[in-house]
Amino acid sequence: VGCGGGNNDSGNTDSGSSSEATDDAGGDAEDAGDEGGESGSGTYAIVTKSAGNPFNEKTADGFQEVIEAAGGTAIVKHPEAPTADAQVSVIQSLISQGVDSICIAANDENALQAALEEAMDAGIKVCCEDSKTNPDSRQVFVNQAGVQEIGQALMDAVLDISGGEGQWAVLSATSQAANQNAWIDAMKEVMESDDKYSGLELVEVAYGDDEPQKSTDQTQALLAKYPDLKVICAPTTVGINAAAKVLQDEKSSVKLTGLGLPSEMAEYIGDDDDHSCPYMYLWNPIDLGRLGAYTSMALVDGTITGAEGDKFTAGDMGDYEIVAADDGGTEMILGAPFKFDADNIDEWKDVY
Amino acid sequence: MKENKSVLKKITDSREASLLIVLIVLCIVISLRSPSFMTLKSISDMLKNNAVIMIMTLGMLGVLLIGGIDISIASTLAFSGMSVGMLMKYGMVQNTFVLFLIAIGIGALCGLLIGLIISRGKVLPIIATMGFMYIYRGLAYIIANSQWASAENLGTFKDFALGSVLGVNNVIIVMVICYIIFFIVMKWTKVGRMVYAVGSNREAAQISGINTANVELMVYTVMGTLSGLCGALAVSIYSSAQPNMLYGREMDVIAACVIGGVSMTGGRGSVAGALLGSLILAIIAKALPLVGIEAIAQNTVKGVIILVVIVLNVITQRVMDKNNLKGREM
Amino acid sequence: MAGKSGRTIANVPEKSLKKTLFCWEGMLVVLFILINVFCASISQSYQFENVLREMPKYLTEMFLLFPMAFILVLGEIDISVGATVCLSATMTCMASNKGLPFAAVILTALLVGTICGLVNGLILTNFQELPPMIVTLGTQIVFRGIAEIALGSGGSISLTNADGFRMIAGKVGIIPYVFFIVILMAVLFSVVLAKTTFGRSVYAIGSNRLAAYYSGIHVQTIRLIIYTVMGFMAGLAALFLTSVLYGANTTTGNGFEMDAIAMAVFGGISTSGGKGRLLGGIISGFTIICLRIGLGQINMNPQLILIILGILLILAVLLPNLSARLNVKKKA
Amino acid sequence: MSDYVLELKGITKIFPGVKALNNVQFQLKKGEVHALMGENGAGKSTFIKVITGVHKAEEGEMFLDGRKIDFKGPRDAQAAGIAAVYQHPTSYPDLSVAENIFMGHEIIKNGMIQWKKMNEEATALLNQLNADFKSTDEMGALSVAQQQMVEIAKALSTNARIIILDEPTAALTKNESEELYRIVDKLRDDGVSIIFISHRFEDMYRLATRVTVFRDSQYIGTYDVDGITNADLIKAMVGREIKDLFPKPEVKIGAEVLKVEGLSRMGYYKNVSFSVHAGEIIGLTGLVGAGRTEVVESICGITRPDEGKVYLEGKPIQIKQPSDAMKQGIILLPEDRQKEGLIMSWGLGRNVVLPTMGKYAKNGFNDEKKEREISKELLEDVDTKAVTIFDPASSLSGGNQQKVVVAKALGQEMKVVIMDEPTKGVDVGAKAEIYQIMGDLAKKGYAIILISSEMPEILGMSDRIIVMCGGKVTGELSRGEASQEGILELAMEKSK
Ligand SMILES: Nc1ncnc2c1ncn2[C@@H]1O[C@H](COP(=O)(O)OP(=O)(O)OP(=O)(O)O)[C@@H](O)[C@H]1O
Ligand SMILES: Nc1ncnc2c1ncn2[C@@H]1O[C@H](COP(=O)(O)OP(=O)(O)OP(=O)(O)O)[C@@H](O)[C@H]1O
Ligand SMILES: [Mg+2]
Ligand SMILES: [Mg+2]
Repeated sequence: VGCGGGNNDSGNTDSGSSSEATDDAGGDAEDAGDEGGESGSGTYAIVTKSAGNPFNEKTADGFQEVIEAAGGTAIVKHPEAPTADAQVSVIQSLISQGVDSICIAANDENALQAALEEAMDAGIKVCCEDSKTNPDSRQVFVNQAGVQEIGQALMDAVLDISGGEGQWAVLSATSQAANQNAWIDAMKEVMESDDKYSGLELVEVAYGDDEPQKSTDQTQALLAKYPDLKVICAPTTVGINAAAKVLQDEKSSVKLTGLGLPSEMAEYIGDDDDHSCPYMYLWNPIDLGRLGAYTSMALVDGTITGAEGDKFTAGDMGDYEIVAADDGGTEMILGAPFKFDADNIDEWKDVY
Repeated sequence: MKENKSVLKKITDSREASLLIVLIVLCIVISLRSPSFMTLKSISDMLKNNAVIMIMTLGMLGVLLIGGIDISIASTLAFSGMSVGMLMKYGMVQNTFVLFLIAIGIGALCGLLIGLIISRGKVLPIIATMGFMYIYRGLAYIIANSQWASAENLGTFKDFALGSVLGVNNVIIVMVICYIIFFIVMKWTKVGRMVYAVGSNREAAQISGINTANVELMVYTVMGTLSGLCGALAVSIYSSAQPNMLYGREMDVIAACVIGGVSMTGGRGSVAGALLGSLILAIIAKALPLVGIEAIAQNTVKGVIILVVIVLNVITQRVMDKNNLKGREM
Repeated sequence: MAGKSGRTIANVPEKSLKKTLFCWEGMLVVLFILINVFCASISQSYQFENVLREMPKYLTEMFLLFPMAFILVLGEIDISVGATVCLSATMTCMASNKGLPFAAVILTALLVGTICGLVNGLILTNFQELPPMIVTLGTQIVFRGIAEIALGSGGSISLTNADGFRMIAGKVGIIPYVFFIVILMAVLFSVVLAKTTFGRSVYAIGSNRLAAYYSGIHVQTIRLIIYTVMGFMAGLAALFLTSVLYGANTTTGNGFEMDAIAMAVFGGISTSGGKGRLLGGIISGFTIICLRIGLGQINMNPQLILIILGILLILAVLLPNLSARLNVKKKA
Repeated sequence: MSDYVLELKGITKIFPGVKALNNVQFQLKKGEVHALMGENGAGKSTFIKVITGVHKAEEGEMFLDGRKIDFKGPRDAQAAGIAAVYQHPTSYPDLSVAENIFMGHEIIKNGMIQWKKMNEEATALLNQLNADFKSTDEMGALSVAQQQMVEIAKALSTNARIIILDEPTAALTKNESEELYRIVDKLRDDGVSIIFISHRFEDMYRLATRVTVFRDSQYIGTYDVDGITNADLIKAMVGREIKDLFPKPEVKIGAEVLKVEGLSRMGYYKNVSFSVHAGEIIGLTGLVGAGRTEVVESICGITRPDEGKVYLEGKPIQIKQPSDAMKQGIILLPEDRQKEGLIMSWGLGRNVVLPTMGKYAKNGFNDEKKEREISKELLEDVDTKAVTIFDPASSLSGGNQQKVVVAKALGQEMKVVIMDEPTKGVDVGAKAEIYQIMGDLAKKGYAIILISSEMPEILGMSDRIIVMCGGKVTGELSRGEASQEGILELAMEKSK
């Protein structure tokens, strides 16, 4: 399994370096660093955002692989619908089963609080991956990439693709999607922060509700409304896919970037005029799942408590430190977003 | 003189005509705010992007005409679309035509099963199709096995939605063909009139020798067939097959019919009405982003427009009835 | 006393044990027990305490089941309730975050729900020609749309102070308060539907609206009341849902209407009106909840659970139909 | 070769719970009009449906031109030249008249329906019947009589050799019936054999040469119409003698109870005024579509009048919906008992107490025990032919259903009872009983409005007769001065 997506990947970390990294955590940590051992024998659950989504599936795969290698039991739970309501039932069920930890990609920041508090009261360790809950309902957030870094990367991509100036637009999921909004805000901040972006004009943030049909409508509307548009940035997998298709089919001069799944976008990525998307970003979901698993295990065996400054070694992924997050909670960052372009897309499209 | 009067009366009397007026007014208002709306390309885009809903509206017309309902269509679509996507992804079938046949076949089987449960098992349509809504969607997820089929996997299949004949997109051609077939069948053939007969008075239809159970079976099978076709179309149009395709969109299809004047108790409705109803919804979807309504308010506006259109329909109907009464001599 | 021709008409209901036991409700009780035995056998965690603990989230849907049963008996349908729950939960959180006393927060939940129900009722009674399904489809989009606007960017709201909600989410021993309230409401609604003139009127309307109207039943008033109560109960559901979520978002209450309808239908309440008893709906509601909890605990694929529910739903209607047909054939 | 075009022997038909036909027989000669009579529920309609293949008989055989036949379904019967106009209209309200006529045997060329040709042929058929509507009109917008005419046109359109008419005159007035007689005569002259079901003796005398009587699902006999008497027939049908068909009691007319003044509703009726006194039976008559039903529906709050006042015992009253009317003591027994009068799936008991259940209820809870007692009493009062009060209304024959509708009105103290066509499709025996009840009510001091299109009934039962035409009251006649001719003249005022 390829795991080179994360830039933190420091190659084959030996066990020695891992005990170094966790020296402040005492005896428990020794065990944890000990490649599995007894600490891995518990039951660890991962709760995804929705079923039937390859990204979520890969995350779960990564999670499962690490847990099982450590001798633990991994439970992968998809909610029945992509809503917080449905995740509540899933969490309740996991509490009943008496799992040791829950690693969750939250469909809503706030609406899982009661359920997750109950879980933590029951002694279950809770961490989030992919999309976080509010600080009260988690111990730590395994962030796939810092908001700031994503904003920076996307903004630079827009700058680069547009050639330094011109109109650009955002095609987002729903106007309420928290992480989308955070990234868009981060992009806006980046744009203000430096003069080199002054030639760029953000004309509209459109929302395609993560529906192919609506995203298509929105893309076509953008093209119709802004004849001088140069770049569309779609930080959502469904949106970028729909937009890529529209642009490529129409052989439009407008180019695209954003966050997308390599397997979905392979057809559209390329440097020439035949392709609508020169490059885009994403992180490695498998690594995300793996880091979630290591974090879960570290939380369960007490290596970390989720407090700022805690450090631990995530198996062969290297050392991680827990830092303060913008929302007042804590998080750890998997790495910078990974760039997919014409050169590497072929090797990634079959992975996820 | 008398002729003129009757022509005028015909227009004010017909629901289709009043819908056409709504449609024209909508178009004018939108074009004023966004001139690009009325271009050929924009309309062609709109038709292509709404073809799936528009085609399924035809099937729903038949279902509603006999007083039934089918809320499983989006699931059937996802199931057939996903099947096609997976067949391509794993390279089992590559031929576009064969894939379309397979999708249509899957849809037809899905519809046939629903029809059997409803017509032979005497299960109420809303219950049966609610059950199948879960079942077919679940099957779509299961055959997907957490995979999507994406543009890359879809090879030449996705080219179907790009191709055109005489400058008209293939998808739109398929849609137009469906509409023409339905128009002819519903208006000019015995089968079509049987559907109306069953919806208008089932008992009478039975007595006059129509096998109502078979008509029911046929209608649901046709609905399923169209959903299956739309599954393949949707995959081709969006170059992507995901198990949650068109989740919840069956309601749009039903709404399109009702806006188009199709009665939910059966017997009333026409292909022209279905066309106008689904066009109105398509235009709303197309226009909301164009005319610059705040994204966050778009759903509310859409809902309000639907409510206003159906209430207006009732009010005009009432005024029309009243005028008719005035005309009656005492 | 006999008629002029001396003919007498019996008026003593024929009571038979066999009939009571073999009615749909009787079957459902058996099914309920079987499913519980089944769940307990497949999942070690399927214990009384756990089941009760997992229940509150599902119980909020039961609040919707009761008035939905009335609406189905009327021969109508309301698919806007999920959206009503969403709007009401949103407003409840907002009221709570404004620092209103908890009593006022409760009132907000109920009031918003009631207003939504009233809107449905007013449209439906003033434009009787319109099918309820399409009207409530329209209001569904609008209610959720308003919630979206209110929630604004982010689409989610969390309680800044959840004390009041923690309180109503409390328990007596291992039994959550909401359980008692559901039972109370179940009794209340069942009795009204089965025993009162109001309930009888609802059946009359659902069986033959015109005849009911000609017999002096206030058809439109009753419809208005029922839709409004539906809204009120959606508000109540929103209140308890908030106590399970400590917040609300744009997807809150998604699909609740279908769940409520499925419970009712599985309980023998026909969507064509005039048929079924709420008791059946309640037993089937608990049956479905237990099945979901049990299958959830063995971590079954959620889509598979939905497929099972879909099959059960169809079989619940299909089997009695088929056996009735066989009986007729046998008799003939 | 047999003498009979159609012959049935030993037919038995069982419905779940009822034996609708028990070993009955029937012979139809070529070119004869054969009346089929019997009480409500005797099995006439069922018999017809067995002939046309709608129902399959459990036992018995059927011969067409002496050849044994076995219809699999209605289509076979159609193909064999048998057409029927069923008792309950089998029309398609949403479709055009032409489509109704040709449903099932559309004119088709190359798989396409020939609308133009179909409309032409439909128009020709309608002209033949002197119809006053077009083949493109929507069926649902026609009056009952007009719809009946379409049904007949439908039977004609198949060029049938045997035409069966199940109570075609039930919804027709005298004039319209005359029109129908003419058509039947013509068909018979053309060699068509006709089975004619009716509860009206005049139909039989006027048309039929032979009459077959069924009673209680059994065959009683076949008689020549020549030489048969009313009394004989009634005895055959009912199994007993009915001395007085119109038992109008001598009642002292009391004070004015209901007064209607200048009532108008646009498009339906205009400036209608009349009054009813206690103990009085008012006959409200006119041609079908004269607006009678609409007037009384407005009085009872089913619809709202545009103008006019209603007074009860001298005081003006506001009635917004039927319950208001009932509170005031006015009740309407609606014309369409299946759609407006009864809940067919419910037991009789529940149906009977539906308007009054609130009265017996305690704090809103139904008192089922009391309801059962009262409904038993009421149903026995009107002598309903039922076994228990739990029998569903759908299991009763038309006449008995009508009695249940009447019973609904008896459960409470009423001042005004309005009966809209209470004897439509009701057999003689039941008719006499309904008249009896009507008389009893008048004796008790009720004011009664009887809407009817049947002359003998109006003349036999009313103290005063009000005639409507085209939505207006065209005259008022006292019992003494009324005659068939006088009424007809007023009823056709407009067309003059
Ligand atoms: N489809 C049916 N299912 C069950 N019972 C039926 C059905 N049709 C008729 N019956 C019963 O069969 C008996 C004969 O009914 P039928 O309609 O033939 O009587 P009829 O002589 O035509 O009476 P009427 O003069 O009122 O029309 C009645 O008891 C009726 O209730
Ligand atoms: N040709 C027609 N087109 C449309 N509606 C008609 C026609 N003829 C009658 N009607 C309907 O019937 C109404 C009056 O009929 P109504 O039923 O009140 O009369 P009626 O004297 O009681 O006749 P019936 O014996 O049919 O009950 C009209 O106002 C109209 O609603
Ligand atoms: Mg009959
Ligand atoms: Mg009338």
